[in-house]
Formats: sequence, structure tokens, C-alpha cells
Amino acid sequence: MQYYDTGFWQIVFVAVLIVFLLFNIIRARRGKSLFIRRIAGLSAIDEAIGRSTEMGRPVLMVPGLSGLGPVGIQAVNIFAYIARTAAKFGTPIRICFADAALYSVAQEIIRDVYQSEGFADRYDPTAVRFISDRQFAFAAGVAGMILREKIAAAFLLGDWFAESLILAESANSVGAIQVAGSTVTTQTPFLIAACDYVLIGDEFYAASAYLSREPVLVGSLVGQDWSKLLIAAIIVVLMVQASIEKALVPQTTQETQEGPGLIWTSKPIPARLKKRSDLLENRLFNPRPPAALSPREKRKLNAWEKDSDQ
Amino acid sequence: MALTLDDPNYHFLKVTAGALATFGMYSVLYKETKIYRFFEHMFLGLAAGLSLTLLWTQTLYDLWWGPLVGRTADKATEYGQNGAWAWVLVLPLAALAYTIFSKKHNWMSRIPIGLLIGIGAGQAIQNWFNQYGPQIENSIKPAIPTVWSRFTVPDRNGLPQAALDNVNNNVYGSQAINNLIFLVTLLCVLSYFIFCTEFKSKLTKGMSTAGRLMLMVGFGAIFGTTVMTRFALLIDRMYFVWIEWLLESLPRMLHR
Amino acid sequence: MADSTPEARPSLGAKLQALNRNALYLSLFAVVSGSLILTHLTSLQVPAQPQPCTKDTYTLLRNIPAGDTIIIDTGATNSTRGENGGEMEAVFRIAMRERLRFVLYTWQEPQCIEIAKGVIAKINLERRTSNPPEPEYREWDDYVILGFFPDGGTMLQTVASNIRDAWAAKKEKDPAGRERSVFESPVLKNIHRVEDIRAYVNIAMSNLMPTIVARVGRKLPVISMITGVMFPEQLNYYKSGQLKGLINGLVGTVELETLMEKGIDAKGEVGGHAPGPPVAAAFPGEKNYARGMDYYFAFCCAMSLLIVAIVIGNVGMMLERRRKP
Amino acid sequence: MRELAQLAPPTTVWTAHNGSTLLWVEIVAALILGILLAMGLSRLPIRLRKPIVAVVTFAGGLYFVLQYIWPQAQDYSKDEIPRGTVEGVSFWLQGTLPTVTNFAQVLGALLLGLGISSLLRIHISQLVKKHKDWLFSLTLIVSMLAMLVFGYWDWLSKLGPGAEQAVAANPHIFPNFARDFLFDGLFINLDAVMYSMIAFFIFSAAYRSFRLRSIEATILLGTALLVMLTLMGGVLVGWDRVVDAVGGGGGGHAGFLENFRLGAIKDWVQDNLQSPSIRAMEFGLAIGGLAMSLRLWLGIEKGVSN
Repeated sequence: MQYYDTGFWQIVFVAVLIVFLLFNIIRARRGKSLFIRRIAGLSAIDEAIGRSTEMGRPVLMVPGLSGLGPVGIQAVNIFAYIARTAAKFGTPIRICFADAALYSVAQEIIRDVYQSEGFADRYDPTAVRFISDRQFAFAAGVAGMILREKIAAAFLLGDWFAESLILAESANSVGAIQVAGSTVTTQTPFLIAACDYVLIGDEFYAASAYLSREPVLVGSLVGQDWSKLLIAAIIVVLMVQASIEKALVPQTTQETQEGPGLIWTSKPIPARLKKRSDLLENRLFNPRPPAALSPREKRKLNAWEKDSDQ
Repeated sequence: MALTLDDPNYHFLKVTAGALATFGMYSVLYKETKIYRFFEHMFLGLAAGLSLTLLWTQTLYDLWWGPLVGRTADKATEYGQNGAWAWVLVLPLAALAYTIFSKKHNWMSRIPIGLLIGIGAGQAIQNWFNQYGPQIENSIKPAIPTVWSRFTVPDRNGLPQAALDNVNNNVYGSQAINNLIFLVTLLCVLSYFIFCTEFKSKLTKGMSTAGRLMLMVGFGAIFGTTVMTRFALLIDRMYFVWIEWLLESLPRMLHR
Repeated sequence: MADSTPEARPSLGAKLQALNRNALYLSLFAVVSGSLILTHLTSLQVPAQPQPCTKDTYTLLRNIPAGDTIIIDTGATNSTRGENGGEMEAVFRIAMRERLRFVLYTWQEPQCIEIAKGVIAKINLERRTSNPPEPEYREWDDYVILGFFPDGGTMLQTVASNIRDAWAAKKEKDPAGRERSVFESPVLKNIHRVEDIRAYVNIAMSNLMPTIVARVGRKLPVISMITGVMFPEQLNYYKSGQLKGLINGLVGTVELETLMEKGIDAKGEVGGHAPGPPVAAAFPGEKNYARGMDYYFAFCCAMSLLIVAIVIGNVGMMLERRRKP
Repeated sequence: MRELAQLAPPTTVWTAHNGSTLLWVEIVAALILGILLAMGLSRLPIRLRKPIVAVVTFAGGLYFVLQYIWPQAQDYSKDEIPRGTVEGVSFWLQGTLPTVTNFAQVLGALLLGLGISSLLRIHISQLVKKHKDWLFSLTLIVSMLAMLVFGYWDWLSKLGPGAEQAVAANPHIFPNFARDFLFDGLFINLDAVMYSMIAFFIFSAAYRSFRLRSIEATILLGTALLVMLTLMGGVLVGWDRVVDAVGGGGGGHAGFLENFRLGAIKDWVQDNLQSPSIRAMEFGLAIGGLAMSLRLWLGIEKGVSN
């Protein structure tokens, strides 16, 4: 990371976000009880499981194409909660993966869930499956399973791409309740069209906190709210600032570089309207390289200048 | 063997296989039949085989085997490369992951997995600002007009460069209003994603409701644009079956 | 959700709201197949309204002087041929008719090159059989193929700083069959810096454009030809001027083909006849309408069907509401 | 130039010349050492297990966090000597980055076997138990083996070591055809079919759910329709004719009415309503992802590191 000019600023920004998160996690651990608003999609989970228990048909859980990252593991955490409930009722479950590493993590977690609930005998190791790491082979495989096993409830939570609708509609065609949520914004509309309940945006991340009420998670959820407010605040403040600067403060100097070391010198010029690149907000986000530049820095600099001209 | 990959007979064979596969898969739209099941399993098999092949040819051979054994320069223009024996240590490390199948030692699988999780998390933190910083900056738009003489943006086409720059650099009344709308929308939607406070005041309640509606606008638009791609692909499939197979490839076969 | 659960003696409204799934699928299948075959037999054309980004793309490509070199970076595979395929054909046609030389490579999937070769062969066939027959496009003299770059990002970084380093190792057979450096070929022999290349055309099914723009976007105009899914996202890059051209999937292809047929006159009108040199001339009397237009009628029919279906559903709902308020 | 090629770079403790016996000895030794280490791990007392996993995870994350927060030396190059510790660390970070990312990729790729083995376990058992679908399991296994064998063979003959000569000698041997048939003839087509099938599902989903049921549904439907109409040339042309007729004089001279061209309306909606709302949603997701990563990195996430 480069610290020159305003470079430090983004580090500070990220640091503040992290502090918000940790502070609230600690607060929650200290036993401060915190509120979470109702999330429709999640209240439906028990209903869905109940239904499939009555029908004696399996509950399907799919994290889309999520890999071994934040999204995938979040999905698995939610699935663990669902599996716990399913284990109590002895409802059969199916979890399909497109990523081998995530699959292995999940298999262990789900096994633990069944053991901790004291239903180790009910755990079927083939319930957690790796289907294929090729997008549409995966879709074909899961769709086939949905139709063959006539699943009664489908939880489609994670990184969904084009394949989302194939599974959602297949599940709908066998009359399953679907609870879906995608971290891929372009897929959410299709899930909304095809599914009964949809987790929009980071309701997906709120889910595990909402379900488990685990202090750590609830705390971090509060931290996330603070962070979002911070972003909103920054945008508003800088927008006001930029508006005023642009409307009222004319640009009277031009910064150019001279000499072998390419030293920045600001020269007076006839007053003109500020370009975007003259505005403070732009400079905050695009730190300006320092004097005495190495060749690589010079290249970056030229690029930067060209950029600020358009 | 003089036969080449673009030999018409072979080509016809290939296209026919493709056409059969198409109908076989489409049969699932009617109901899940044995035909679909056959093609589905073939697909899964081929995919697995392909992944295993690519595992070596596109990942391990370049990223692992190459560095491990190095190479002597084959092109006059470049140096050779020495082998780095330490790369072999990846094998036992990865092997730990496979202890997951053993009841006794499965905890060891968490070492490589944990490492990967850590790396993933670290990268996420590392890239966070690079990914979203520009988006934040991009949402900051001046909302006070710099020109009061006219409200709308003048017609851009046919303007000389200087005039064009001037137009682009100014903020017209209409733009200012749009930018305000942009900001308001952004804030409303953000407020919808606040989970840990109950909105009591009319304003905040209204904002989050409006936010949800704005989201629907966004989703509707996305739906509209995506439909094109999906339909285009269906049409292409049909073109493949009806035109390329039935009306072109088949007759060419028969006339030989 | 209204799902097909027929009540006892369903009313018309209920029926309209719960059309059988298979009937819907069948109708779509029939409409698409029918309209496609119709288009194929009677080469009919649907009017299209070229958007500014398509006009810019065509104007840029059309005004590159003959003999200059452009980069064509293809990511078109068969799974998105419906959109990328048409875009690729259009680009090749324009390039070949203007005698532009091009460098062809991919950093998306190795088989993209094979597919591109197939398209080039197909267009060459057209050129042979057209009257008057046009000269074929030949590898080495008119274009070079650099093949697959596993790590395109790094490659582009090097290209930006020193194009000759980046492709130094790349060799190709000249007509005499001798292996020679691609920089000895007519295509690249005058290229010393990336700025010497006139345009970078990226045909993609995935969102690689930001990387390309970041690496070389400030050194040469970048044109992005993508699938409709990514269009809204990339439109911002076009508006901010980082992209000099942008083709919006199937519709964009049709617009491009329309421009090839009609051209843009001096006043910026599509197919107009304003006096003075045209902004971008047409290719009169050539095969301009191709894969894009082949699909477009079917596309419009499918869209109309979709809208009709939605309307039917809503009418059904209205009737139902009126029946039992 | 040729001499230059013969000239192999100097070796270090970590490297040895390609093909040299030393290299192979080192490799084998390292492998044995690694296996022994792994075995040693299995003897580890239970109370140490969690900490080890946590430490490994933390270390993995720390490297990349450092990449971010550590002051970056302005101009790193292999043959420059760092001035002071700070720059030294920075140089080390920049120098090792490619290796570490490759390492992560390789390690991740090697886990594919876990998935494939699960797939095979299920289908082989079906085969053995003569489960009613055993024939399909057989299909799966056979096609997998075929793809594997011919795919690799084909690669050897084309790109593998010393392939140029092989191809030159015999352009299209049987495996090339087999692989081409399996991949280009079947796999690619199956892929495309599955992809194209989405159109049908969009169709039925839209029919089912795009009802003027609630305000939300209405808005969704309205914007979707608007955008879809702008994709249909005929409609667009017709609409704009009307605009021109009202505004007088065609071709972008209808003055203020320009804003009522279908395309213009759509662009306005996309610029001022769609992009901010989607972006706000992205921010939420971004923060959520950051929080999740943080919890994973510090090992305070419940479920995985418990």
C-alpha cells in the first residue's frame, strides 16, 4: 500500500470499519443484548422443514457455485442451522456442492451437527454431495436430483449465477417451497420471480446472526450497520463538499511537474471551472504520487494525468 | 491418416451427436425421463473427466510441476529455470485434507482447509477498498448547478472539442436534480439494509420502504436486460438444431 | 405464488392464471423454431435503431486506415455463440473489407481460438464465392494468431509497457512454411509500441473489460463486445469515456449489421443522404446482415410471446378479482 | 544468443538445475520429510489441535493483510537492495507474492480429488449394489474415464513435452478425434443446452410471478417491460416516430421531448434508480463480506473454527 499524499486515508477508512466490527463484537460478548429486525425469508425456514417432514420428502440445500470463501462458509453455517432442525424431525436432507473444498468443510460441519444433536445414526454421509465444478453440469445434476427425489423444500443460498433459475424453477415444478438468496446482484431478480422467499442483499449475511442469536454474529451485524451508516455519511458529506467546491470555488492553479526529479509545482492560471480531477473528493480516492519518481511511478503518473483529463 | 477434424462426415457425426444431446436434455422440460437421466449422467461424467484433465494441464503442470522441476531453455531468447524442490511439500499438505475420510484423524484436514480459508479472508480484506472505493467515489456527484442560463444539457453531437469539454464539465440543472435523486435512492436503499434498529419515525420508515421499492426498479431493469442473453442462447440452440443440423449438415450428407 | 393447482370447475380467470407449464414451454419452442426457419427461408429483416455506443463502435472501426493493425481478443465459446458469435462475425467482416490487419488471441479459454478460426474460414469462403470474388484473408500476411495466454492480465501489463517483449516468444509459419517471429510478419512489423495499434476489440462472455481498460485503456481505444447481462455495468465505462465502443449482445450485433448496411451520413443520421463525406460509410451490396439478423426476428417474436404471456396472466387475475371481490 | 540459452542461472539452497540428480534427491528427501511431519502431526495432543488450525489460518490471512497495510516500497525490483527493514519487508512481500498466490491455487486445485471421490463413491456403490439407476452410474463412470484418458492423451500429443514434433509427424491421431468428439461434440453442446434452457424457465417464472399483485410486483413488472421494449427494434422505431411527430423534425432534434424517447427513459431509470439501488445493495454485501472474512481470519466465526 502506498501512503503518499492521501494514500493513508483508505487504510484509515478500512481500519475504522474493522474497529466498528470488533468493538461491537466485544460489546455483544460482554452480554449487551441487541435487536435484529425481522427477516421474512428466514422465518419461513421452520415452515419449510415442517412441510417436508409431513410429506416425508427431502430438504435440499445448495450454495450455488460458492467456493471456500466468506460466502460459501456463510451458506454452510445457515445450512448447519437448517440441518439441526431437520435432524430433530428426522427429515432427510440433501446438500449439493460445486466446490470440493467447501464440500469437505460442509461434510464435517453437518456430521458434527448430527452428532451434537445426538442423532449420529440419522446422518447419511451421501446426503452431502459434490456434484460437479462445471457450472451447467452442476445445474443438470442438481435439477435431475430435484425432479427425481421430488424435494419438498429448497434453500438456494450463496453465490448464484445463471444456473439459479434452472434449480428454482425445477424446484417450483415439483411444488417445493423455495427460500433463496444470492450475493450476485444480477441473479436476485430471477430468484424473486421464481421463489417464495428471497433474502435480498446482505440479509444473507444477517441470516446466521438472526437464526443463532450468537453474540459474536449479532455484534458484528451491529458493526455492519454502523459501517453502512459511515459509508452513507461519507458520501453525503463529500457530495455537499464537492457541490460547493465545484459551484463556488474556481480553479486558479495548475499543478505541473518539472525538472529531472519531476517536482510538483503549482502555477497560477486564469480562473476556470474545476474538473472532476480538481475536486478534493477525487484526490481523496486517487492519491497523487510524490516527487522524485522511479520509472514505474512515472508510468503510473502519466496514466493518472491522462485519466484526469477526460 | 489423412482424415482431419473438419472432414464433413466426421463433422456431421459431431453435429448429430450435439442435436441428439439437445433433444435429450430438453426432454426434461416435459418430465424427468430415462433419456434425460442418461444425458445428465454422461454430462456429469464428462465434466468430472474434463476437470481432472484441466487440473493437470491448466493448473498443476504450469503452476506446480514447472517450478518444481524447472526447465532448460528451449528458445534461444530466454534463460533456463532451476527447479525448486520445496514445491513438493504441497503434496503432503494437500494429503492432510484427505484425512477427512478417517474418523480418527479428520481434524488434520482442517490445517490445509484453514490455511486456504485464512488466505481467502486475507485477500478479501486486502482487496476490499480497491473493489469498493471506486464505487463510493463514483457515487459522489455535484448537486449544485454551475450554469443557471439553461436547465437541460445541450445537444452534444456535432460540437467542437472545446465546447464539448465545457458541456461535459458543467453541471446543468437537470443533472443536479438527477444527482440528487441518485443520492436519495442510494440512502433509501442503504437504510433498508439496516438490521439492528427498529425504524419508528415516519421518515426512516418511509425511507426503508422507498428503498425496497427502488430495489425492485433495479431488479426489474436487470431482468429486462438479462432476458435478451437468455433468449439469444435459446435461439442459437434452435438455430443449431434446425438450420445447421437439419437444413445444412444433413442435406450435405445426403448429397454426397 | 400462483402455481398450477386447478380448482373444481376452474373459471376462465383461474385458467388464464394457471396455464400448463408444458404448454408454455411448447409455445416458446414452437415460436422460436418457426420464426427462425421463416427467417432462414425468407431472409426477412426487422428494423433496428442503432444506439450511440454502437454508432461509435462502427465509426471507430470504419475509419481506421486500411493496412493498419488492430487487436481482436476473443472469448467467444459455443455456449454464448448466440451473442458473441454474431459480434465476432461482424468484426471480422468489417476488418476484412477494410483490409485491416489483426492480431488474434484469447486469455479466456483455449478453444476460443479454434472457434475464431472456424469463423474466419467461413467468411473467407463467402469472399471467394462472392462476385466479384474478394481476396482471401491469409494468416501471416493479413492476420497472426498468438493463441492462448493463461495469464492475460500480466501479459497485458507487459504489452502496455513493451509490446515487443510481451510477444517476443510468439512464432508463426510464414507462407514459405518457415517458423518466424510474429514481429517479422506484415501485421506486426511496424508495431513498436502498443500505441501503434489502432484498436483493441474484446469479445467476451465474462467481465474482463475492467482489467483490459486498466492495463491498456489509456494507450489505445478499447471496444467491448459483450453479452446483454454485462451491458448495464459496462455502459458506465462507455459513458465515462474509458470504452470507446460497446456492443450490447444480440441487439448490439443487429445494430452493427444495420450500420454496415446503411452507414452513417455526414449529419450523423443512420442511412441518411446528407451532403458531404459520411461519418461512417456503409458496405453496399455485401452480406451485411448475418447471424445477428438471422436471430433477431425470432428474438422479437420470443419477447412478444413473453409479454403476451404476462398480459394473459394479469388479465386472468383481473377477471378473477371481478368474479369474487 | 544460443550460449545464453545453455547458460543456466546459478542455484541456491532452494533450487537445483533442471534434470540434475541433486534436484531429484532433494525432491524425494523433501517428500519423505513432509510425510514424516504429517505423521508427527497425527500424534499431536488434542488440546494443541485447535490452536494449530487457528494459527495456520491467521498466518495465511496475515500475509495478505500485510500486503495491504505495509508501506509499499516505491520501486521494487529483484536486483535492488532494500534500504532499512521497512523496505526490506516490503520487498519480501512483493517478491514472494506470486509464489504464495500460486501455492494457494495449487493447494486449492489439489482438493478437487475430495469432490471427485465423493462422486465416485456414490456411483460405484450404486453400481455394486445394482441400484435401479446402476446403468446411469456406469454411464457416468465410463464417460468420465473416456474424457480423462483422451483429454490427457490429446494434450500430450498437442501441448505436452516435445509435442510440436509429434503433431507435425501425425496431425490427427485417434485421441485427437476422440477428445474433440467428447469435448466439442458432446460436452460443449450439453453445456450450451443447459444454458439455453434458462430461457424456458425465465418464461414460465415471468408468466407466473409478473402480476399486478402488489406495488412491488407492479414496479418490478413495469421496469422489466420498459427495458424489454427498448430491446425490440420495431417498437423503438415506432415510439420514436411518435416522439418526432410531436416534437417536429426527426433525428434527435425534438428538443425537450428527446427525453421521452424510449431509450432515453430507460437510460434515465438505469442511471438514476437502478445503479444507485444496486450499488447500495453492493455496499451492504461488501460490508457483510468484510465482516465475515474478519471473523474467519481471527477464528471467531462460529461453525467452522469451533
